Amino acid sequence: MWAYLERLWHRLGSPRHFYDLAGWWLPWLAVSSLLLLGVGITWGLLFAPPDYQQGHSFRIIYIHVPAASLALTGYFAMAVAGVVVLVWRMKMAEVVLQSIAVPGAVMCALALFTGALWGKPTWGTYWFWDARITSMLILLFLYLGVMALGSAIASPVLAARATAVLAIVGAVNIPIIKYSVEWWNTLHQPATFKLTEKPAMAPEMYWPLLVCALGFYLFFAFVVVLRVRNAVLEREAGARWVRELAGEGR
Amino acid sequence: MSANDLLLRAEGLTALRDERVLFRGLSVSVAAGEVLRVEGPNGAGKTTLLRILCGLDQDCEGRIAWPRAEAAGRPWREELLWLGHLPGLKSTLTAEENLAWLCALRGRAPRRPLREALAMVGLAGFEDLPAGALSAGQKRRVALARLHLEDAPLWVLDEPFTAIDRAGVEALEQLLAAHAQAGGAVVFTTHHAPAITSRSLLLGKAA
Amino acid sequence: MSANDLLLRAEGLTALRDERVLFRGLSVSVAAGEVLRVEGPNGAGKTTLLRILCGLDQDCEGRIAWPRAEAAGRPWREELLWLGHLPGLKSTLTAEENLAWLCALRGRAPRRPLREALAMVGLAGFEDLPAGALSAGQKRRVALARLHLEDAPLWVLDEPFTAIDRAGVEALEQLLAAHAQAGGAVVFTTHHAPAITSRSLLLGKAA
Amino acid sequence: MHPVRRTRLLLVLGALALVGVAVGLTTWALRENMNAFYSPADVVDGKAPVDRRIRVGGLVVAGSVQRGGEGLHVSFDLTDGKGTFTVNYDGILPDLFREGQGILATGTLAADGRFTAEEVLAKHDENYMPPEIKEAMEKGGHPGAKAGATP
Amino acid sequence: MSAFAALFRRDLALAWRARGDLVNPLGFFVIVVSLFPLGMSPDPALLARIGPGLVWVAALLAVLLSLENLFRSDRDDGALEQLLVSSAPLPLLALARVLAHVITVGVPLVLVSPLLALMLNIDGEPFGVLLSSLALGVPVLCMVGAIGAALTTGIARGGVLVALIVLPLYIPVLVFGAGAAYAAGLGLPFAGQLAILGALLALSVALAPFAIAGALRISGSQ
Amino acid sequence: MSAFAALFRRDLALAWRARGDLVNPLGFFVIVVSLFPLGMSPDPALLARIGPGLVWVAALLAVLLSLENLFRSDRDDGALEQLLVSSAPLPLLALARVLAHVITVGVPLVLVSPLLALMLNIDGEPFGVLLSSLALGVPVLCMVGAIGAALTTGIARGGVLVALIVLPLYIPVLVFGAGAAYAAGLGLPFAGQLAILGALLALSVALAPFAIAGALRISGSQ
Ligand code: HEM
Ligand SMILES: Nc1ncnc2c1ncn2[C@@H]1O[C@H](COP(=O)(O)OP(=O)(O)OP(=O)(O)O)[C@@H](O)[C@H]1O
Ligand SMILES: Nc1ncnc2c1ncn2[C@@H]1O[C@H](COP(=O)(O)OP(=O)(O)OP(=O)(O)O)[C@@H](O)[C@H]1O
Ligand SMILES: [Mg+2]
Ligand SMILES: [Mg+2]
Repeated sequence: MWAYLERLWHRLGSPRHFYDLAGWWLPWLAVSSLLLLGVGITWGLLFAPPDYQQGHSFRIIYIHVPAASLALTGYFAMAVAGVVVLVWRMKMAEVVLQSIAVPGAVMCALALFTGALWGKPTWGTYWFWDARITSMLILLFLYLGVMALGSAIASPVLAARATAVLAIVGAVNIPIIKYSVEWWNTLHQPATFKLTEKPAMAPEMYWPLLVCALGFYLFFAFVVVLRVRNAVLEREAGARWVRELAGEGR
Repeated sequence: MSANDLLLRAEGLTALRDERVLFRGLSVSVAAGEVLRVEGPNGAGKTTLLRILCGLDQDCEGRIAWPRAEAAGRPWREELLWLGHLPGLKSTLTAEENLAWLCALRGRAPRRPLREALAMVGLAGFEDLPAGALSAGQKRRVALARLHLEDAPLWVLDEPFTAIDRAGVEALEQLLAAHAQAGGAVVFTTHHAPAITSRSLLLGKAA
Repeated sequence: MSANDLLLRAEGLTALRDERVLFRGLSVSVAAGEVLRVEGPNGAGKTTLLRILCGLDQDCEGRIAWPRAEAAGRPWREELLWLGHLPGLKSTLTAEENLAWLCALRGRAPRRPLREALAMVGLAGFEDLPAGALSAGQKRRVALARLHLEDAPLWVLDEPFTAIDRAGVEALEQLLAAHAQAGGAVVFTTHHAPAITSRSLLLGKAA
Repeated sequence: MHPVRRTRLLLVLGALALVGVAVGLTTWALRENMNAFYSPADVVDGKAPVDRRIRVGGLVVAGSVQRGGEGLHVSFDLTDGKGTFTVNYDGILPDLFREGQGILATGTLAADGRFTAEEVLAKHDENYMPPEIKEAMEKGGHPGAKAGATP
Repeated sequence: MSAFAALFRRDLALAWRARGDLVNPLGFFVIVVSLFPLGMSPDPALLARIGPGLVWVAALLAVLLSLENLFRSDRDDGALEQLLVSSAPLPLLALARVLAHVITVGVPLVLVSPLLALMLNIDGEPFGVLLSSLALGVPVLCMVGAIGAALTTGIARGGVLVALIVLPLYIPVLVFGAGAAYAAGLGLPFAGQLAILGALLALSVALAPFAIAGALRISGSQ
Repeated sequence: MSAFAALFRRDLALAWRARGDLVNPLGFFVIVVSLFPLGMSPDPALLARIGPGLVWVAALLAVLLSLENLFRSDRDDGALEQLLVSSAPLPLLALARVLAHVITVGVPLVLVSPLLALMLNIDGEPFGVLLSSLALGVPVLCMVGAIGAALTTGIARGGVLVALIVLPLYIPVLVFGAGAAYAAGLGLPFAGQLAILGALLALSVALAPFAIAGALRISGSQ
């Protein structure tokens, strides 16, 4: 088991093997994510019951929560990849780090947008400077900073290392976003889903949410893997296996 | 050559720039007493190689070891003195002040008074002029004065003769030779043809 | 030598820097067909003199006249091509794009296609690389390609051989000689000892 | 130890000590009131400052909402179980504003104890359920089920 | 330790040699604060209310502008290379560099802010709180900003990129700094905000040197 | 004319080559505007009132930051020397340089400002007036700022000095620009302010190139 994991790790670490492996995953990711998204969203939007307080407007949850969660997870993953880049100098981590930035920023923007949209009917305002919302806006800016820095440096190796530093420094923001609703008296609601307790939500409402969230995660993984594969091809353009691949294509 | 004499050993160095291979799987080692000249036409990768050896360019593959420093439990950077294209002088500080902070980075007292070193490179009388007011050659001479002050065994010099006049070139050649004789080592590049080289490393034919 | 052959005549040039006199009452004239080498040790004032002749340094006394340009009613800057220590290339533009804008400053079409000039200075294949990615010598070569492109009669070159490899130095020497032969003139400095000088101007003994 | 190694060690130890200081200060600060937020009990006990823009939060007391006078004027009582006071507001209330619901109001407390809100936001909680279940819960009073709004 | 002292002394000497430049961030600070009344309505009540926020934003921008040259001049003249090949621990050298910057840029900003506060009619307790929040916060701005400056020194036109990278990290400092003064102005408790600023200061002094050192090694390779 | 076109084309190409950098002043602009609600009280009514002033000050600072590199990079790589020895009239070359800057930095700023105005709840007539005042004023800021940038290129640490030289010249532009939008917000006449901005634009395009050329010759001697 351990030996298998170690072998997998090494194969993932090599661009060429990653390319092949990821090529295998892609169709599975695409099909399963689209399936789950389709089921989850129709279930959530059409069949889940309305909320006793918010009525139908609560259905934004099926986009808002997965997007917000992915924005946080994406940045966290970027910071982890950053540590791997700086400590172990792993090539694949460099590519992964930079491939997450754009989809992560999109998710962050989506969470902000749906949150603002949702805020009007529930709170009575689109925007409010509370700790959760402000720190989420900062997260978007951090994503933009990572993207700008990465594109300003020509050498891919150095670009990855520089963005790794920024991603790690910015990661202090993640626990702040996550726990702001507990530490401060925010307008944003506290967590509905906790690890230790039953969710404060009726099952017929949270099952579609779980399906949606899983669909979002898989779709995100799909996009990231696709971007990683493209970036690998671009970076290894000089390598023999890529040239052979290109020859095959012709 | 005993292992203890090996200052620097680099193996499997590969540098790609813009998809062009400057060198692949290059191995270099420098032992005490050697003067190694890195040769090659413009764009061959001489500067790149020197910067990689000094740990200044991380955009490469390969292993670099400093056997003697490792054996002695010293940080390898203590063994190294690097002079690149840019002399590293702050233009508003005087020549003497510049030498003071540059030498202090090594954390050990300089081998002789700073003014003496300045005089040795022909800058007596220019000690208190801001470095920005010096001519191109004078600036390089200030940087070269560090060779008289610091006690690193390995000197890595990128085109040290640039902008130096004929008398200065001669003096510098003698200095390099003397340093090697005294158990140090020099790695350098130049497009002149000095007589002091003990070994040459020829890089590709780029430009 | 007819008055028409006199490209540049400077009289009574005096430059003081930090209360030191670099030169006082210096007169220089450059006629068509001449290769004038400004000589002197580091810090003698060679760069200063060249910049003064080109109107780049306004901190001096004296008169500078351009007899031929004046006679022809042309702006004197049309007669001049200046290459200083810095090659004047934008690092994000390619070699070819850099030549394009530099040559266009003269307002006349270049003498030959830009790529041809780049090939002549040994940069075939490097036309589309951003200038920032070139080596020190390659950058200078791009700047020197202008000598093949522009048609100014007077070239003023400050240490043009710096960072150029041996083959490059030879080619450049021939180019300067040919330019003088064809009725142009060159004023330059160098610490090498080229065989092409027709006249020397020795500046003081500073450093 | 080689002097450079020693310096490096001291550097890391110093950094760790400072991180400790940071953690201590943060935990202390989190116990402080940092966003000018006061509960109805604070208001009643006179802990909330007068004539300042402050934020108050609590539950709207059932049956206390009075619309009237001219225009959009509305007043209602706000409670947290330990104290109750009246909020006055001119403006459109959010859709989710209901009796028994948690709200967050920004406004000023006058010296006579009258609170005038500039903004009333519905602070809704983390519980989601279909209306039928809510009704059933209220009728049956399930002992295990979580009660409605507790801000 | 002697490399630390040498670099620190060098930077103080550089600042002293160009002491005219020391006035620059200060001048900027003062001018920006006086710009706002011009750009907005010059209504004293309004100004007094937004005063602390104004001073804080202006201080932040002044620090931001001063960052541009923090490592770039060292890179342009080759001094950065010499720092990178030094055997002294690089985080220590980074700390010396930033400490000198705090002393030559940050401290004067804090010292001149009472004047601006008086200009904007801030006095009493809010005055004291504004000053203490700046005293704690401006060094944080310098430390954090130095990370951004170090990351962008290798890039040709880094000027505005620093701002883009550093501003998100500045927002918490601004929120707590200006928040403390604002709360004091309303007679509300402010100790929590100041404590958080103190925590940010400790954290940034502890960790920023390592981040700066890492960033410099990367920028040096470019 | 061909030297003018060549330099203009060169600068557009430079901007395009580093087109990521084009976003920087924009990002700065957007971030600064969103900083203020954080630093001050996030009170919508207050924000709407000071909105036009905010947008104007932020635009001014964005232009200011972008000036740093206007001629400095040309000086650092020797391109400035080549401009100075060119036989084309230097004011013409200066005009080309600044025009390219207006197009690559100024125009995007003006184009993105509607978004910020909406963020700050500015609409109706003040919205239109704010945009026209920016469209007239930002080019003035670029032209005038270029004079300061040219004067300080010869100086090592010019960064904040530019700001110091240029800000006083910016004040009239700011007063009339923000004033127009503010007046429109109060339903007062604003055509006079816009006309003055137009006059400033004409004046700066007419005279700035000569001032810049003179300043560059001086900076080049240093
Ligand atoms: C612009 C405004 C908003 C922003 C930036 C925002 C941001 C976030 C973030 C960052 C999370 C955390 C996701 C995670 O922990 O994985 C979250 C969760 C959530 N948000 Fe929002 N939100 C906004 C508005 C709203 C509104 C108006 C509502 C509805 C009243 C809402 C309801 C929720 C819910 C139900 C969750 C899931 C809580 C849980 O993790 O248990 N949000 N939001
Ligand atoms: N800006 C300045 N301020 C003060 N002194 C200066 C300035 N520029 C040059 N000098 C002084 O003028 C002298 C001549 O400098 P210049 O650069 O002309 O010498 P050079 O002959 O070109 O020397 P090199 O062979 O080293 O290039 C130097 O000694 C220098 O100290
Ligand atoms: N940052 C970079 N990005 C891309 N390519 C680069 C970079 N730096 C150097 N190169 C390329 O690497 C090659 C070698 O450059 P290097 O400076 O090492 O040459 P060199 O041998 O020192 O030449 P010279 O004799 O001209 O100094 C050059 O052809 C250049 O195009
Ligand atoms: Mg080289
Ligand atoms: Mg010279």
